[in-house]
Amino acid sequence: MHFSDDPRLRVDKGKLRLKNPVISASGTFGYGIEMQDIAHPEYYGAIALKGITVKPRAGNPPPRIVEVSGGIINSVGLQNDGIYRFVEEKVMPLKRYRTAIIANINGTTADDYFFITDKLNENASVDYIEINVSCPNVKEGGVAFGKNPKAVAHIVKGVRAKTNIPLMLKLTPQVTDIGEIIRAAQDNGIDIISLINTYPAIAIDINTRKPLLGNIRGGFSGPPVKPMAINLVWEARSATDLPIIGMGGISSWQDAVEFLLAGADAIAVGTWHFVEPDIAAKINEGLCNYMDKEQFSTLAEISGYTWRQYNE
Amino acid sequence: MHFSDDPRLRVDKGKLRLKNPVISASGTFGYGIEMQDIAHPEYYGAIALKGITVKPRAGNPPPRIVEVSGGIINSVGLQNDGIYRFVEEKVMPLKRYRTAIIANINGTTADDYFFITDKLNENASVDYIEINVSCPNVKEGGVAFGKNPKAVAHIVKGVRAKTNIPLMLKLTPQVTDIGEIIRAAQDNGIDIISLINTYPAIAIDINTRKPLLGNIRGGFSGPPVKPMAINLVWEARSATDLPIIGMGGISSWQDAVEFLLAGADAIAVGTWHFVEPDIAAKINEGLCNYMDKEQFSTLAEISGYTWRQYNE
Amino acid sequence: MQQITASIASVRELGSAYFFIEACCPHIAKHARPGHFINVRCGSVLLRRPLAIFSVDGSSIGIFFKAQGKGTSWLAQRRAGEEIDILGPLGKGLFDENNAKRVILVAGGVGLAPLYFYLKYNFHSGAKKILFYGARNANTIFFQNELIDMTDECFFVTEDGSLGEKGLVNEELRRYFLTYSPQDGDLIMTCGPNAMIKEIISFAESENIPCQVSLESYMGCGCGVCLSCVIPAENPEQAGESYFRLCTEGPVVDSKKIDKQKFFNMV
Amino acid sequence: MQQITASIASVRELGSAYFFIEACCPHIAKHARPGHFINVRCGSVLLRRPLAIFSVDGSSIGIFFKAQGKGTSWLAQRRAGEEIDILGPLGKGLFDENNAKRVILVAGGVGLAPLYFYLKYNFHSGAKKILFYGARNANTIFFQNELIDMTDECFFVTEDGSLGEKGLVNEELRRYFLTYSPQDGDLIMTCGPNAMIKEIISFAESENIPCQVSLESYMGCGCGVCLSCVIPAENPEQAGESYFRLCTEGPVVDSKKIDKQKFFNMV
Ligand SMILES: Cc1cc2nc3c(=O)[nH]c(=O)nc-3n(C[C@H](O)[C@H](O)[C@H](O)COP(=O)(O)OP(=O)(O)OC[C@H]3O[C@@H](n4cnc5c(N)ncnc54)[C@H](O)[C@@H]3O)c2cc1C
Ligand SMILES: Cc1cc2nc3c(=O)[nH]c(=O)nc-3n(C[C@H](O)[C@H](O)[C@H](O)COP(=O)(O)OP(=O)(O)OC[C@H]3O[C@@H](n4cnc5c(N)ncnc54)[C@H](O)[C@@H]3O)c2cc1C
Ligand SMILES: Cc1cc2nc3c(=O)[nH]c(=O)nc-3n(C[C@H](O)[C@H](O)[C@H](O)COP(=O)(O)O)c2cc1C
Ligand SMILES: Cc1cc2nc3c(=O)[nH]c(=O)nc-3n(C[C@H](O)[C@H](O)[C@H](O)COP(=O)(O)O)c2cc1C
Ligand code: FES
Ligand code: FES
Repeated sequence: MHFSDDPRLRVDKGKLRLKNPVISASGTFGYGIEMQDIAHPEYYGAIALKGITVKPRAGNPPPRIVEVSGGIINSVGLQNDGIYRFVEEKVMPLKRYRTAIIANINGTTADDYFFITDKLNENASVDYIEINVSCPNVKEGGVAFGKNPKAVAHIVKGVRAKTNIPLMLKLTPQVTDIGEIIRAAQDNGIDIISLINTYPAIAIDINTRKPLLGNIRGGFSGPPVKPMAINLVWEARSATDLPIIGMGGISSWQDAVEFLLAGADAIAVGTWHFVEPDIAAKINEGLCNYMDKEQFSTLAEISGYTWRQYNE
Repeated sequence: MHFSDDPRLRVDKGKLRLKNPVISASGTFGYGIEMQDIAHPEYYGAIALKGITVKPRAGNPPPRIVEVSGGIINSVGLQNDGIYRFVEEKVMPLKRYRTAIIANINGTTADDYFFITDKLNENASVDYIEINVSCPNVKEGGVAFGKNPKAVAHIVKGVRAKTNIPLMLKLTPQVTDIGEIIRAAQDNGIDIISLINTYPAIAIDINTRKPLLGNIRGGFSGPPVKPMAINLVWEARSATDLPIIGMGGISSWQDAVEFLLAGADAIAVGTWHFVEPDIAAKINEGLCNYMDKEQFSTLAEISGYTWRQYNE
Repeated sequence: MQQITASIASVRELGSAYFFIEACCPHIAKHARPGHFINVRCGSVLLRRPLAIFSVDGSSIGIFFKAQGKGTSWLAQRRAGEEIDILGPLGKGLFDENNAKRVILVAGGVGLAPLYFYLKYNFHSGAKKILFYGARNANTIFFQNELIDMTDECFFVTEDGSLGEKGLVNEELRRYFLTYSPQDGDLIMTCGPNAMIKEIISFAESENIPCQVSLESYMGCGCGVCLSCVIPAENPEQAGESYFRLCTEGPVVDSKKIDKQKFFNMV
Repeated sequence: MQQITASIASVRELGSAYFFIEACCPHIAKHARPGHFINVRCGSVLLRRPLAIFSVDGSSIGIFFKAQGKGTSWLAQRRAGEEIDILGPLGKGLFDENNAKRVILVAGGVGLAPLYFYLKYNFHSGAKKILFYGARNANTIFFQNELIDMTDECFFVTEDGSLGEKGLVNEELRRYFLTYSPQDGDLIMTCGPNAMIKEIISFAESENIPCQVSLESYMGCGCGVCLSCVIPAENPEQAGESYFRLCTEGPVVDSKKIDKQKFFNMV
């Protein structure tokens, strides 16, 4: 049996039910099958597909990625083919694998979110909908919604009204009080909290005196954001009992454990896919060994362990 | 002539007048004289002293510092001897050096800030007062004020009423909209904006399952935060014409230039003091060489250069 | 596509910060075609660095690169017997001579890499092969004998005239065609700095010569999942296709596929 | 205090991941006193790593350390002729025998370093010197001949009994004093793991023997500016003095200065 299928790794909290806690973060694993030679979709508890919008989007002008300070800044800007081609072309090819599918949905208006949800609900082809209100790389909507509890409440409520598919909310770290956003979402029917998206960031070439990214600003991710992400997971755990998907800078099974101890129920890997494409398998293996060594028999015992020492 | 005294490096914008743009960030250079054998106070345009409070403070339980993800998390918690011993014991010894002195003031109530300002105003021994509303390491006040525009307005207004000493506001990066905080401060008489303080962060030891810091949470700083800090300087520049002191992860003269291009008028070095104590001298030297090479004759031409390309 | 910890068979310092490394990776060696690249993990640098496959020898592949920054400098310091972590072969758009009768190859600097592989791989093909290889000076024109062997005509061009013609490789190409005008069945293949590529493409398109170009861009994954490496596309069918991924639709593309105006503005 | 790029004179691997390095730094060598430490930049690790000065030989100093994590492992891989960036000498609280008649030194593992320096530095002093040096096993008891030479009595203690007495060094100390009871003019100096230090301090204080202890803590600057390295203080005059900086008020402090309850809870 592959580690990824070890029953001890099952996640079963509220609406979050996964065979293992490792998720591919949206935008960093395409549509799940591109890298199957080296990173098989079935290594994952779930795969979050690249963010989609109602209409096709060109995305931002390149360069779209730059490596700085031990991490990367990206400004992809939600390039995608739109919802109409999504189910047929992106979801279907992944359906035959034993992994859950998460659609990451985006909008420049609240109605965009509702519209996409309608479409996804019609054919019920995805297992989860992740409402992305935290993309720093689009001019309208995106993170502007995620910073505003009222907008979050409105969008979550509207999406909830359209579907019974379990709903995740993807949060931006760039807020004053993440608890406020979480409560606004929870009051309106969100099922799962997913955090963090990238930090707004800029890098400038001092010789050309131009920003390194075509779009000036991008989103910072990778190992450097981990300690801040752990803090936000801790804060999220303090704000809600909902299942939490923790991410931001995970590059090893040790990092995954740290997120779990801080309060995450599952974790997602983003940037590190580019460095070690087989990271999901490695994390699952590491988690199994950790559970052996530390005599944990369920993942739930690890989730929030440290948080509970100081909060119960 | 030492590079630090090169007249081209002078900063002269609004109330910010320094012989060169390099400042020691509060809390990372003690009271300015401890390291004079290797980092002479006169290398600096200004020295921001360790944060002070009305009464002496014990600070947080150790461990207070931990190295993670290429940066550090600290939870010093404003250990200091209080305002009464401050001027005599901390400011006076530094007075004989040709550098500006910045008092970094902190409070658990707004009145604390007013009280300290009164004391500082009485003997007018410091050149600037930096109102720190962004310390993540104290239970009351600190960053709680800095996240709330109303609290910021109230504190700045009260402090302003007490003194003509130029006032800086030290901002936390952990806010939804830094412009909102800046405007609240500007409307109430702030002279200079200083950013960023540290990011709230947590690190957990997966073997002991305990946080690595005695105080659980600390503030993240050092090279990893730079791209996010550059973004916030850019946003601050978009929100105000006041002089801006940029900091967060500066470890070289190249980093300093990047902050200037993004909109800073001066810069501060924090964490990197622990790595290269003579960093201030190196930055001033690097800036002079850069100005030669790129044919800049004043620092003001560099400040905001890149920002202006996209905003004017 | 495979991720492999490959043992380094040899490292040759070619001078002027250029290096040639051979690494043992049977699967990649077996499937490699001209245009394919690998993505190499370079020490403490985060993102892998893309490098064209330069040659295949049995179960080893060769790479030819210049130590530019942190990543390639790390690579340059490897020694035989050490291991490197490689992802490859990557890329789907490859150099493809099809039924071309005369293939004109234009290489600038390390842009020689995929073209060298093309020449070696298609040594016995029917097409006539003419190479223009430009570099700063004589010290940075490598593999001269092999290149002369593998081509029908071979022109070296250096900026200072220290070897071959003096000037830029695109000028030399233009001069050549002034004498020997374009023919049916001509095909240009090119790889090199963007300034050069720009000239080559305009020339090829103005003369109606099909042109395959191997481009570069900042890459995240190299495998099509991150959408970082994109190039502006000519005549996209819809907005989602305004940019194409260089890593999976390239790195070699028909020049017609590129929105030249946008692309050259960008670089 | 000086920051210097010091050339490494020699690197000795002592076995079991213990190393001895000598580096040339005349200023530091000249001013070094027992208890002083240096702060070493260790490759790509951010914070400098504090290490006690173990010995001084002409214009060189010696350090004796165990490769524990990233920083010390990097250091262990240095070679003679390479350079390291050192800050030192650091510390103000030092080992000081004053008018002690009998100095009892208790070392655990690499905690030997400052005590070794004390012994060497004070070789000709009037005090009688008795060393208790504990380690896991015979392989990790180093410098045996030198230590025997420099002391009046020298006890090696190993956890597995493979050299000297079997057990823990604090037990051995206690046993010694059962036979030879404390005298006026006794002074204990100790450095080692916290578990050991705890025992030594309780013993010393219960017997009313003055005790100088060299502590460790996480350090930021090593120079007194960051307030990271603090230790809980006994009887602070005011809140601002509840903790003292180990880097400038230590690393050697009188055990009476430490709030033992807090400190041992913490470590
Ligand atoms: C498909 C492809 C094939 C290539 N083949 C070769 C080759 O055969 N030989 C060769 O010498 N070079 C080749 N390059 C260029 C090579 O990838 C860069 O020189 C290398 O990435 C520089 O990395 P660095 O860390 O040394 O330099 P850095 O200091 O990181 O950057 C120097 C420059 O390299 C480029 N670069 C940096 N990171 C990336 C990245 N992730 N993706 C793409 N470009 C980047 C940028 O233009 C940057 O300005 C190829 C590039 C691509 C895209
Ligand atoms: C004043 C003083 C003198 C010392 N003298 C010696 C000596 O002579 N020989 C010797 O082998 N060791 C000595 N140490 C301990 C030595 O500093 C640590 O072993 C070293 O810092 C570990 O770094 P690392 O990167 O190898 O390990 P890491 O993996 O970073 O950490 C391993 C452990 O080392 C300690 N540590 C890490 N960073 C620091 C830091 N910045 N400051 C203090 N401790 C840290 C922590 O307890 C940590 O758990 C001394 C420490 C102090 C404070
Ligand atoms: C290239 C790239 C593209 C991304 N695209 C999306 C996206 O479409 N939707 C989304 O919610 N998050 C997107 N993200 C954010 C990631 O899903 C993740 O939240 C973030 O990168 C932090 O995790 P990491 O540090 O492990 O990368 C993207 C990140 C990267 C690096
Ligand atoms: C050990 C330590 C102590 C600090 N103490 C203070 C303080 O007392 N007052 C304050 O405003 N900022 C304090 N800071 C924040 C720094 O002044 C600075 O804003 C931050 O570290 C970011 O800059 P850097 O990345 O260059 O360190 C402290 C930072 C560190 C690392
Ligand atoms: S590099 Fe990631 S899609 Fe091309
Ligand atoms: S290590 Fe900075 S004050 Fe002691």
